[in-house]
Amino acid sequence: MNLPNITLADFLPMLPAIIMVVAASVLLLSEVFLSATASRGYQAVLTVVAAAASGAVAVGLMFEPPQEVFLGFGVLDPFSSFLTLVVSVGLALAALSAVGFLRRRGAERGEFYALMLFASAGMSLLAMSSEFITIFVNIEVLSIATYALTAYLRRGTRPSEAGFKYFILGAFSSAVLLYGTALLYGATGTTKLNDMAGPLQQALATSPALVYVGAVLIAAGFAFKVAAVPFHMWTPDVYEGAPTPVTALMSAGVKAAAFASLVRVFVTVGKGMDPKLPLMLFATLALLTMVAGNLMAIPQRNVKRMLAYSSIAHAGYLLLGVAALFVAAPGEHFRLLSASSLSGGTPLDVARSDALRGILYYLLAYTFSATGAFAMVSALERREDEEKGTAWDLERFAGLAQRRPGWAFAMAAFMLSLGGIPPTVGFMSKLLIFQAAIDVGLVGLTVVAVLSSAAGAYYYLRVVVYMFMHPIPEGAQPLERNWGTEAALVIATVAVVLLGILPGHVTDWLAQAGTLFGQ
Amino acid sequence: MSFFDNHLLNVVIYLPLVFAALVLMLPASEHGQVRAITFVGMLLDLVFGVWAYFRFEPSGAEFQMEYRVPWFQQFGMSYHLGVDGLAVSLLLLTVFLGPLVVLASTTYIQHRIKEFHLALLVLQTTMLGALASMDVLLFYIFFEAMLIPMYLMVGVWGAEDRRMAAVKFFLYTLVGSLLMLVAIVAVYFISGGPGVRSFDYGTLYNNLLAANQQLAACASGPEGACASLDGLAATLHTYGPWMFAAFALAFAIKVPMWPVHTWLPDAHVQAPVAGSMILAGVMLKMGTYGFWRFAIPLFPVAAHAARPFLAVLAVIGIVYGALMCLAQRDIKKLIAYSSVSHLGYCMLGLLAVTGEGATGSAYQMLNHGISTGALFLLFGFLYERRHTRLMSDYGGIAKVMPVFTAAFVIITFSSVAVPGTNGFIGEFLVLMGTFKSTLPLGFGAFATLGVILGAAYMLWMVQKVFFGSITHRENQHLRDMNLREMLTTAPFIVLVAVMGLMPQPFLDRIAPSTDRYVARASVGAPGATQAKDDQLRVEVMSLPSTAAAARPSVPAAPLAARE
Amino acid sequence: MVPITYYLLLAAALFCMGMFGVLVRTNALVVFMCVELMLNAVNLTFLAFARMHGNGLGHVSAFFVIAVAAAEAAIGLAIVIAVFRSRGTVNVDDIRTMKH
Amino acid sequence: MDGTLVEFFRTAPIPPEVLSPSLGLIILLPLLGAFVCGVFGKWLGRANVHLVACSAIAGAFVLSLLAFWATSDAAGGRVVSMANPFGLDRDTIRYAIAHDYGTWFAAGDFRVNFGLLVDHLSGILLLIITGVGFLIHLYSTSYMEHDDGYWRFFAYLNLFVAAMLTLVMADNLVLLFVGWEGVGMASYLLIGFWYTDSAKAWAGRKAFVTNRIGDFAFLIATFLLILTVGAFNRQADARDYNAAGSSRARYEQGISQKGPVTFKGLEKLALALPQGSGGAVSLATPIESGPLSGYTFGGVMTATMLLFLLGAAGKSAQLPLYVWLPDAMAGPTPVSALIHAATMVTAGVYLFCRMSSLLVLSPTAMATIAIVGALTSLLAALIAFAQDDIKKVLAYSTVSQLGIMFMGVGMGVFWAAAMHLMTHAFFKACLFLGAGSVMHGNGDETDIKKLGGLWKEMKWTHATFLISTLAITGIFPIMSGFFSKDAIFHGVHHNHLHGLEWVSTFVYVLGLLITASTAFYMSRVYLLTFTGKRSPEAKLAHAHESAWHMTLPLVILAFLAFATFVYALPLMPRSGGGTQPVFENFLSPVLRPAEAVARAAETVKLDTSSPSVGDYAFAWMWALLGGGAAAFAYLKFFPSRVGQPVPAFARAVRRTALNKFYVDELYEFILIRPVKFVAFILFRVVDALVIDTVLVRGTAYVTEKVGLGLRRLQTGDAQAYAAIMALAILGGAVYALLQVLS
Repeated sequence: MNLPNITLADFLPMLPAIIMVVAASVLLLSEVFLSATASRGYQAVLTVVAAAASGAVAVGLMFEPPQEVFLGFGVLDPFSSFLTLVVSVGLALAALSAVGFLRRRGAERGEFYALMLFASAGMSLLAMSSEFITIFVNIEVLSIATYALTAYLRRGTRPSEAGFKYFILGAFSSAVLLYGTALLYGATGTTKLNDMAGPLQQALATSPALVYVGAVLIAAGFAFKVAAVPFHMWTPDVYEGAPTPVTALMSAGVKAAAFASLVRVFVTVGKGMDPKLPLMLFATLALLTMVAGNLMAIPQRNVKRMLAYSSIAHAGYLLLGVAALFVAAPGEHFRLLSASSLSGGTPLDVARSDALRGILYYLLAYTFSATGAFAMVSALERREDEEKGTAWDLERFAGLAQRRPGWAFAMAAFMLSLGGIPPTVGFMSKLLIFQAAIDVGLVGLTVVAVLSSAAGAYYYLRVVVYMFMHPIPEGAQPLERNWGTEAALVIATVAVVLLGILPGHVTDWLAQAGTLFGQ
Repeated sequence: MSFFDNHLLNVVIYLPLVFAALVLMLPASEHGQVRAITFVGMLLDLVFGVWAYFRFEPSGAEFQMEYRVPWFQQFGMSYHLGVDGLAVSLLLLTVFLGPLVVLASTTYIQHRIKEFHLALLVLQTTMLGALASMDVLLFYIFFEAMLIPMYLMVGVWGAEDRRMAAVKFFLYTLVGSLLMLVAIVAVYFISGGPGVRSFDYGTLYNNLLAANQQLAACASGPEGACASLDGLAATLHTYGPWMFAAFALAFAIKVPMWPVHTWLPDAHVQAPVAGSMILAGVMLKMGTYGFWRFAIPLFPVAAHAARPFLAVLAVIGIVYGALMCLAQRDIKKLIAYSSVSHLGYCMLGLLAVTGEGATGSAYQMLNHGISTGALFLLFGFLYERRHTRLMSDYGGIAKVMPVFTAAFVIITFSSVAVPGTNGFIGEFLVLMGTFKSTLPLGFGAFATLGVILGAAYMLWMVQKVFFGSITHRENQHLRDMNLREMLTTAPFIVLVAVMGLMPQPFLDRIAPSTDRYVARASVGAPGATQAKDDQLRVEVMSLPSTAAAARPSVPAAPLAARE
Repeated sequence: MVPITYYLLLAAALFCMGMFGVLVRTNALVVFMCVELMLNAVNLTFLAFARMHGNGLGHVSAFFVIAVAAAEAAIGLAIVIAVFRSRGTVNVDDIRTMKH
Repeated sequence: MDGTLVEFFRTAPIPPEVLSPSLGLIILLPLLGAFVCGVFGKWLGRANVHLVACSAIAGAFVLSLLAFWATSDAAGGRVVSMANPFGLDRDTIRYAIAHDYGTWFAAGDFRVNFGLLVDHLSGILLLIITGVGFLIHLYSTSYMEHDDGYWRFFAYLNLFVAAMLTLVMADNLVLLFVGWEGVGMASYLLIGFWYTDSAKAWAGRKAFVTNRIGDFAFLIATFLLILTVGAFNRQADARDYNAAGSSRARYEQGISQKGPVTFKGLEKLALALPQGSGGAVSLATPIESGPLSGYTFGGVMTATMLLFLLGAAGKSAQLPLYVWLPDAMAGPTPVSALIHAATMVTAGVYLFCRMSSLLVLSPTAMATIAIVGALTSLLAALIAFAQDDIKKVLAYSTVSQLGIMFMGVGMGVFWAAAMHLMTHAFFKACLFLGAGSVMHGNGDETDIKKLGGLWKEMKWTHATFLISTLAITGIFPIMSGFFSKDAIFHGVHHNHLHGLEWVSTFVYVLGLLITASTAFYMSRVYLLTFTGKRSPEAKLAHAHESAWHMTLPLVILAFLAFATFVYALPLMPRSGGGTQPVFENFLSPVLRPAEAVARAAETVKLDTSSPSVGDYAFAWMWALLGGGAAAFAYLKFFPSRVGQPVPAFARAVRRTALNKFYVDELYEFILIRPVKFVAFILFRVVDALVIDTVLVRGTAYVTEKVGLGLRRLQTGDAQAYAAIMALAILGGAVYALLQVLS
């Protein structure tokens, strides 16, 4: 029986994940020796340091040539490394915003950060995985951690309810995903993405139904993780019920990792099959998600919930980019869902790599904007109001500009960025996605996208209106400051503005990362 | 010196931002200092702006004081500044209004003074940037960013109904410009394959030029002659109208043209005096400027096809706006609707596509900035004293505020285009251009009706506000303008006279851009005398590096897919 | 010998049953068990195909699925307990305070 | 006459070439005065303001005198002359001085220059404006002595004079338009001078807006002319230019130097258009290209002239736009005298004299002008019958007199019209100032019914008023008014418009009626005001004569009103043999092109005969008739019937006339109300409801409602969520299978 030769080199790519796991274990172990009253300031610091370290490593790895690791169960390429970077950013910001959050609730425990780290490790690995079982396992790693995080706060009915919904539906969807995997395995006889292309072609001839249904099921499984309409319905409830820092991590990291895996799977698998199917799948999902997400966010007065819907809407824009990956040949006439001949004669591979860049940049942009926004929310909410559900009411933002100009400015920056208004990173990233979509000729979808984002601007602006144009409500409790939150805000704001004006090196990395699926 | 050769425009644009940083460092309680610093900043900016205006050589290249560096290259963008005659004139107008706006707000703005001045300075930067940017996306970025400070200005320091007005203003403008964004990106892609295309105005225009000419040729040809087109021309034939529509909508909302004008009255009425002044003075011009610079030259054929329609809208705007004024009770609303009417003249002059019309339109942009800006300024003074906008609450003001009345009446005459004031030159040229143009005579005739209605409503308002006997006790002891207010008003009155009696220096700078605009717009007009390509093409500096245009990213070797 | 299609159909049927269970049962625990049922249907499919292809991947997968299912069960039961703590019932229909 | 005297008059004290560069000063002085009075007047104090204002006008007068003198300069037998920029080298403009201050504005291939031109026509007007203007300033120093707004008043007055001077000295249409609107603006300010009385302010606005209607037509006409010039340049050939004494090269050079709307250039156009030249372009030629393509040159010219008529009707208070003038009497009386009698209102007549050469190209337009003038004149006269406000009567008589001038212009008797313009300036100014003096002396009483018997108390005023009355009525023939008016009627009678011969007779008959009625109502005013015994309900028991500042101008004006009749006497040799009136001869340099065009185009048959004694007698008879009737009515008839009831029909007629035949009401009803109503409806329905509420807010509303609807799907029930997911998966699977099957 010959053992597969796994060398140390195979572990190098996992370094970011390893760092996170080690840090998590340290936290768990150290927690054991702490008295209930001991100061736990170090935990957040450790988490942030770990995140920073893994982020740095990821940046380093970004310049490694693409290579298979673990016999092709994983892949190290700029794409995955960039995703790891995104995840570590999300993790760091979420951890920072957790400091004050937990302290106010007296719920500082090592597990919390440990779970965050585990989840992030799972995400980083998911981005690398290129084999279905690995993908499934990593999805579960990050999911299980986040289930636990969601229900972390034991006080009140909301966390447990959110946890329950998330868990049931999550398990349900991963079962669906798994079933799809099984079908594909049945059609091809392998679960490694890179080996699949060839067998798929034969399978399409012999048993196409397996392939197609399998693909649909897998797509559904991912659609749940990225909260695409109509698989989005858990999102508002879970986002609302989960502790805000966790929500931040979910909206940023989970989404990013899921998208990474989704793209990796379908681009590789898609090589085998007729691209029409994935195009239609993702175009439809994108359309529904953009429109519904924005429309449903409009009536929300609960900012946290509004942000949940907005994260759905953003998934829609990302899906637009994904759909752009599967345009084979532009059609003659203008269609809503498929491509029209407006494309600029760019070679499709170039266009696709542009689309990938767009997606990646968008993920980074969204991570900064969303985690920043959630950090803001967590800084403003008070536990007493949670049961009443008023903890996140727009009123909490009224007059913020007079009470804490800095915070108001930061929040305004996040809102504008989420709304895609220049000169913020939100605009740049939207621009890149739209650019890619138009390049391949998805003009109809893009028009829908811009119109719905105009509708989106309405509810983002409403927050700004409350912060800047409403008077301070009487009897407003003082807002205590907290180094973690403020650090998170500063980092996020600087990034949002800076990346909006000077994309700088990031775009060069993207130029690398985006070329992964060149053809 | 050599520094200013390259960076003069940068200085003009970012000086307000620098001062914004200074203001940011001041404690919010230091109102006096905040105001002083802002004022100094604006003044300094005015100095540099004037310098730029005089550096501009009417006989020189089309775009001058250019500055271009690579920026966000993989996506075909570069940081490219430059001004032509029109841009530099509007730039002058903007920096001219700057300090006056600060002065006008010294007593009007009483709360959150620091934030206000920050907004003011940032707004200045964005407007100047939009005027000077030569990269379409850069323009778009400034064009959008402009909304934010103005939105805050209306929404925070506005009147009772300010939030509604602010949001309405923002969304209204946003919808249009987002569609334009799609069109911009689309035109960027069709303008050429990877490597040759770029968002730079020059590249974009030159890439489209040949196709536009083909298209124009076949459009004037027999029925279905355009079916045989191929390549870029065919794409333009199919999608050009849509792209033009997107551009036109965005700018028409900004102008605003009838029927997408309804954000303007609300915004104007609710905005503080500074907001109204800037909105009327500069921001509306962004719309006409956009038509002049982007919408019409890039899609001459579609523009030519849409010309009658747009011209009708413009004329409707002129007459309709004037009629609206007759139905107003609210003074600010009246002035706002008068803007609709005046901007109608600008649009008509543009669409006439004659030297006179375009020049008149450009000049009318400046005039409107000055006369309407001054009207809002003066009414602001009145509003500070009485806090009401209804004509019926005034009456007989002339008795207690003679100097104010004199100033207001002078500006009124400028606004109704009495010869000898700046307004006359613009309106006369626009109307003559319209008559000379290929538009039917009726357009000119109807537009000229505005001359009558303009006098009717402005004098009606003056009558109601200033003349007659004092009907309200509150008005009996209004104090006349103080020194500060006079100093703020004086520049406007001086300019009214100067621009009315000696317009030539201003026209000289506008003239070269006018000729080029007319040449480029008439590319789409079959039968019109076509200028030679070397006059049509946009000559701009190229990037120092060769990477001016979007590099196609070479796909790296994909992971071996082992079969 | 039994053709593979039967296994597959059986698995599909199981899967659908699990799915419907998830949709209709009211007791949280039962719902959770239905999810497990779906997972097992997947396992069956994997094994059937493994048999068809004659390679071990299917078996490996099945093992992984079982392992992960155990982990899920742990966390899931914990959550259900938390729910029960907070509201004294595990009836799915009652767990709907957050909506719209 | 003595040769040396002639020599003296023919040598300008300041030679033309020296003077012409400073023509601008004539405008600048009053402008400066206006600026000083307006800005510093408050601090300067009354006396200084008077000094500044009057000396500004005086200076302007002196300069005008010199300029006028220079225009007739023939030192050393060499008549003053200058090269015509539009003509060939030998083609010179004689009896005129001009100076071009360079470009005002230029765009495309259009340009306008600050070009000033003084020839005999504008020279006369310069003298009238500055001369009468000075007298009225002098008069005002006393008339406004009790008003605190004196500095504003004199600022406005100076401003007006400056604008009026611009109007007459402009050598192109656009610059003329500056003055044209400038005077309108000044009159707006002056009519509303006492703005605290909102009725007066409204009158000012009414005047301005009504004038704007005219200006609207004026602008369009200007544009049409510009287009015509362009079309002409495109189509004309050498012969056309030759006929105009020019060449393409010179003509285009002239246009590029001085712009298309210069009067000299238009004159050339007029000379080239008649058929006689045999060139490519004539009145009947259709325009080939450009916006006007399809219309003939003649047609365009007619349209242009009719539009100018509307413009002139606005400024000169003719039908249908005369309504503002009576209300304009709200202004101080000196203003009425200067603006609404002597100068501004005659701008229309000046305009047509200035463009006579173009006007004679279109008989239709001329006929229209003549008829409009005649009708206006008659209507105004009838209204004047019943007015009791002395200023109102004078206002309507002004309208009527302007109508007479228009008749003259319309029938091609430009010189007579110009002369009547001048004489009218004198006697009407005198009448107004007289009325002002009456009011001044009677506590601002304007109702002639409440005056009477003033001849004892206000001797000077009475005497001058009498003279001017005689002058305007022509009851006593040896008066300027009689001659100038009769010159017009004579011309009207004997000139014939091609194809419209009936017009001359028609207009002539109306003219006789007008003569009679003028005589009637003017005599009425005079009799009621000055003769008889003082009315019981007079404000003051005893009127007092005004100060010398006021009487002196009266005397001078009265003298002029009498003396200027000499200009109408046929003393000068006519070029074609025979004699011609002095004034005609004097204006001939200006009007000769018109005659040439008329001759070439055969549109008007200009008659050169001078009226015989018989004609004079006939005209006189009509005047006497009117005067006699008035005398009988107001000396005998009414006094005898005091207290007896007035017959119903008489009262009805009187009421109608008193209410100006309800014309204002008519306008209110058919014009102003509808516009306001439409504006209101558009605002409420289209703007507020349809666009803003339905479309704009509607979109937002619908969006939000849809959002709310979708939100309802979010039931919070995990199983529902799962169900939806399941359905979606099912749908996807089905789609996939369909793909497989297809």
